[in-house]
Amino acid sequence: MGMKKFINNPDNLTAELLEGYCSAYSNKVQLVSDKIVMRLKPKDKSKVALLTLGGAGHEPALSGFVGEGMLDASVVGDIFAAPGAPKVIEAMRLLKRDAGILFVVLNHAGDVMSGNMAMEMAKQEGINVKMILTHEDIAPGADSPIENRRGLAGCIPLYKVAGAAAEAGKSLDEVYNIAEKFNNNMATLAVALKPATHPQSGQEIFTLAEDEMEIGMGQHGEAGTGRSQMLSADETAVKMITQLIMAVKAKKGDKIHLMINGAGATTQMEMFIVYRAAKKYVQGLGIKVVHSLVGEYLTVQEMGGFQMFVAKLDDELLKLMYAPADAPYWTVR
Amino acid sequence: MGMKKFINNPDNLTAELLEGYCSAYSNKVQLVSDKIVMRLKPKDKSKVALLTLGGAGHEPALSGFVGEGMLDASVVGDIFAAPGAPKVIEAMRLLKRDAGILFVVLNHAGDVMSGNMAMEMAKQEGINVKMILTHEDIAPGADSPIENRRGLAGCIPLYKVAGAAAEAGKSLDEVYNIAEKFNNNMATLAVALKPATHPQSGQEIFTLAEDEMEIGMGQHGEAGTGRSQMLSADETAVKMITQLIMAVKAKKGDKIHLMINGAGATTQMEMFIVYRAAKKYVQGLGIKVVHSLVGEYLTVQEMGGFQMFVAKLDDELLKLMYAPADAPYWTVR
Amino acid sequence: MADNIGYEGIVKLLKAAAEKIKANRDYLSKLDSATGDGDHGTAVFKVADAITGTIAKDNSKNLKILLKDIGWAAMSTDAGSTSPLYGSLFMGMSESIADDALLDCKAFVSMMEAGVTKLRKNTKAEVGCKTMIDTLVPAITALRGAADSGKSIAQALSDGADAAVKGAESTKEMKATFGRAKNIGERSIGHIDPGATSMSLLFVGMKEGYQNG
Amino acid sequence: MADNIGYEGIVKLLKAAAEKIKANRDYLSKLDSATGDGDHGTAVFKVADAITGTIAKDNSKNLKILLKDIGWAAMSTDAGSTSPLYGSLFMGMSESIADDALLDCKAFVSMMEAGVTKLRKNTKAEVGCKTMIDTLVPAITALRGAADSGKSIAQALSDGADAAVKGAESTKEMKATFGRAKNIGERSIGHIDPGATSMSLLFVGMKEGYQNG
Ligand SMILES: Nc1ncnc2c1ncn2[C@@H]1O[C@H](COP(=O)(O)OP(=O)(O)O)[C@@H](O)[C@H]1O
Ligand SMILES: Nc1ncnc2c1ncn2[C@@H]1O[C@H](COP(=O)(O)OP(=O)(O)O)[C@@H](O)[C@H]1O
Ligand SMILES: [Mg+2]
Ligand SMILES: [Mg+2]
Ligand SMILES: [Mg+2]
Ligand SMILES: [Mg+2]
Repeated sequence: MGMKKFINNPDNLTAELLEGYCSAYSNKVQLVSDKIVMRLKPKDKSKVALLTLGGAGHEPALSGFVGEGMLDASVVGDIFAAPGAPKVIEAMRLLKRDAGILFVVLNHAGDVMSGNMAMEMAKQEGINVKMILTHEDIAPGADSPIENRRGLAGCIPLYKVAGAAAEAGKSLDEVYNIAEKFNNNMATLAVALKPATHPQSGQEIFTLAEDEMEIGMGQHGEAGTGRSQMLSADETAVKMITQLIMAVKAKKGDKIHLMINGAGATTQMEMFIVYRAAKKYVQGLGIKVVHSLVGEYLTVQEMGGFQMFVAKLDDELLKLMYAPADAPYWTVR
Repeated sequence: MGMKKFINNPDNLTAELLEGYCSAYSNKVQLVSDKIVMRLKPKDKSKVALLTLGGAGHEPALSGFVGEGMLDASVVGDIFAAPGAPKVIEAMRLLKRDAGILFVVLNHAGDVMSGNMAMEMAKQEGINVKMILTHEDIAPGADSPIENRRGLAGCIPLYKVAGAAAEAGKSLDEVYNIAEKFNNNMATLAVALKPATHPQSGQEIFTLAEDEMEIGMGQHGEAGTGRSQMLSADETAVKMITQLIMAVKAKKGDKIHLMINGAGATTQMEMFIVYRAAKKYVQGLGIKVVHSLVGEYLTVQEMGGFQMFVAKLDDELLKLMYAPADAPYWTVR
Repeated sequence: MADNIGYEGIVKLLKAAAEKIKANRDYLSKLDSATGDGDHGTAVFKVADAITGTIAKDNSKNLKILLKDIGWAAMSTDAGSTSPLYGSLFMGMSESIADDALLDCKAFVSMMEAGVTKLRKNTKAEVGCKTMIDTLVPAITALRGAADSGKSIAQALSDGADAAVKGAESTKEMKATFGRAKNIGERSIGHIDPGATSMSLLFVGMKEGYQNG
Repeated sequence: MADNIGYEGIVKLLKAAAEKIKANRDYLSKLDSATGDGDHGTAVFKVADAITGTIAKDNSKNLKILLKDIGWAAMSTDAGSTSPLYGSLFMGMSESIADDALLDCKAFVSMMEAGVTKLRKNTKAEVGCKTMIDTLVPAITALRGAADSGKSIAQALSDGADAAVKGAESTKEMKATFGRAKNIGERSIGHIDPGATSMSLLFVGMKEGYQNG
């Protein structure tokens, strides 16, 4: 096995990772029932709770965003693999409240199946929960049916606005509507340069030639159809931002959030260079970048590449984006 | 050139990176005179200012930590290369105040030379500034003379405690003494698995065999003398933490800060697994981990590996560590 | 001798099927590397482990309960698409039978059908979409045909396994329209679907378990 | 013809030296890859660029000012250890001469000595530490020897260049005790020091600039 990683028994990866994470940030989060990461100090039961689910191996996502003003809990599966419905319903029971739960699911087959099953069980048990599906990948085309569009890093700023709305005491319908507004005005495009190694199988999750890159790569190295020769940072940025701006239909005078999310091995230096070019392009259209993030939020192990994310923001969303938060990997004073 | 990175003209790397960084976080930092990153809202002149210098290519370090409660400014050189004294003295002039400036320099030949020259000029100009040198690398041995011990990621938590002390209105001598206390009770050890590519020369900055790792690697791939076969995460962690605990002479009942700083390509998953093992070992000695950080703070492009950092904390330092901060890459509520 | 199968018989089938799947872990992950994310072997291994683990610690000796517990355990494996799909197969089987079920060939086939029906509630995939449905539909059709023409359980399992294997092979020429493989579109053609393959191993394992039992 | 050198002459020497260094950019980085961080070529290229750039835009026609400006520009290149070391060499040269300097061989050598003295204020490195000091010390000694024995500036530059080259080569067998190369200890043996090499190119370039001037 040619894999060079700091791991022990590959079967214990997720357990060890969650133990490490929750103990490193024991002032903010706690591990409940093996696979559920919860806020250390739960929010008041009168407020809507925010729940998500997803595979591990994308750190700091998703559990890195459990905390005041963001998620109340995340249910973690195995590496790149959704958790089963039983754990999800367990988390729903823990969060159960009259105010209700907003349940954020990223559009990946396994996540959606577990999510749907858990929703069915919740209904039977009388748990008040509404599900929202993120599907902002525009690689298959922005007009492509929802089931073809993956949920990528956009979930994370979505947790932020929904979490802030919940923290502000809004009702489940209100929080849902805010999240849906964000959801319907966001778009992501990923680009890959170098593969990651699956930490359990030891295999590279895709291959790219020495001079190739791929725009439209999925979250786990699922190849898309956008292979091309390596482009410069500026060319890559402009190619991606053009499509993203079209997808969210932003126009002169609009305000956007712009995020560059590193896949793992791509440096922040590169991300800033790309960010710079994308922002310049956007400003050239008379669109204002009013909130930005550059860093690793949702990674794919040590894959080389990044996701570029755009969301149109109105004043309500912008305010929620800047509202206080205290998750291990997203803190706002 | 076999390098696969999102860049444009390699000569413009630092300029583009700083433009991107300061524009992404324009609510917190600003770029002054090309290479000086300063707080957007300067702190009151009655308080001690904190200044640092260093090469680029280690993002988010060092400029990522300019902000309320941390650095007032950082002077940036080129990739892996210290800025020259002229820029440093310029920054000192900008920060000049009766309360004084604490100037943090990492022990690398170029940084120290520029730092010393700038100090000499400052003296001639009557600028009140005290220099502190970080040198916490224990690869050459914890008892090895200071000039042999490199300044690694330990500067970043040092900015935190010194910055918090300055923000609290302490005098230059007090801030200096607090920083020195931290400085004299910290230790770092780095391990490397995979080389980074120098983004200007396109060359790998070192080579390691397929099954080799190296404990004691420097910040720019300067090889040390600790090559060995790949070890498991737990073995690596225990080997490193043992030396670090000895270096800081921590004993039963002591409190420490424990940081795992990713080099670039090593995943947070791995860092959490390593953190877990190190913490377990420390706890076994009856030592308490009272503050932790796991993430990328000072990177070496896309190098695979991490730095493990330990600092003994007393109550004063612990309080400063948890004090509010608002830098782009270190925020405390 | 009455051609019936009950708790002990099903346990034998499932144990053999689980072992069959476990033995093909790496092969299945390799198939998934070509069209998906390379983890189907790991995923379905965990499901197989859930089957044998649940059998090992079952005290009920009640087929309905055993199948429900297997379904729940399979669902709990955190194995992406695989856990809900396999999990609901067993849940559906459990829900369709009585507590003290002793099944003749027709009843056995009905139980399998109920499992597949429940599994299909998770997905809109049809035959031709390059998923495990391409194995399940012909396998169940063969089982039903055998039962309706009065064949033995052994013969039905054999017919089912043959159809399952053919079904899995048929995915090779298909273009994926479901699951991760859909993302690579045309490039999925020429690769056998991993989920269809693991599902065919389940049927082959059951057949062999019955024969060797 | 008086054996003197002034503004125009020094400009000629420095231009040639800068070109020499620029032409060896990749070679110098390669040397640094073996023992350091692989950027000395880039670093010293920038210093060379600072030299030619400052010369190009100099209006003073005053050697003292020119050398000071070169020193400041070299220091401003953000090139790790190289900018302060090269920068202070020129600063030291400037500080040692008068505004309207026209230098005979001895005065020229004194100016060079002053530069080296200033450079050495940055570092405790001595001969044998595998740094640019291993080039500078023998080069300056040769210059001084030539001047003291009444040789011409041309001859002094030629002696200095020869000694510089030999000094740089001598670093090959040394174990580094300064700079980044120190970190690899014994493994530095067998590699020529990049800074010693670039410094020898400066002396060779000056010699050639004088000869061809
Ligand atoms: N929507 C779906 N409907 C039917 N089968 C599916 C669907 N999605 C995936 N599959 C099956 O699951 C298999 C992949 O399983 P696995 O690799 O464990 O899951 P994941 O895609 O989450 O990594 C596919 O080969 C396919 O047979
Ligand atoms: N402390 C020192 N004293 C003298 N020369 C030094 C010292 N440190 C480095 N050098 C010289 O600088 C050269 C390296 O320059 P360069 O690669 O540009 O700097 P850096 O080490 O900062 O990358 C070395 O080969 C050596 O000759
Ligand atoms: Mg998967
Ligand atoms: Mg350097
Ligand atoms: Mg898979
Ligand atoms: Mg160097």
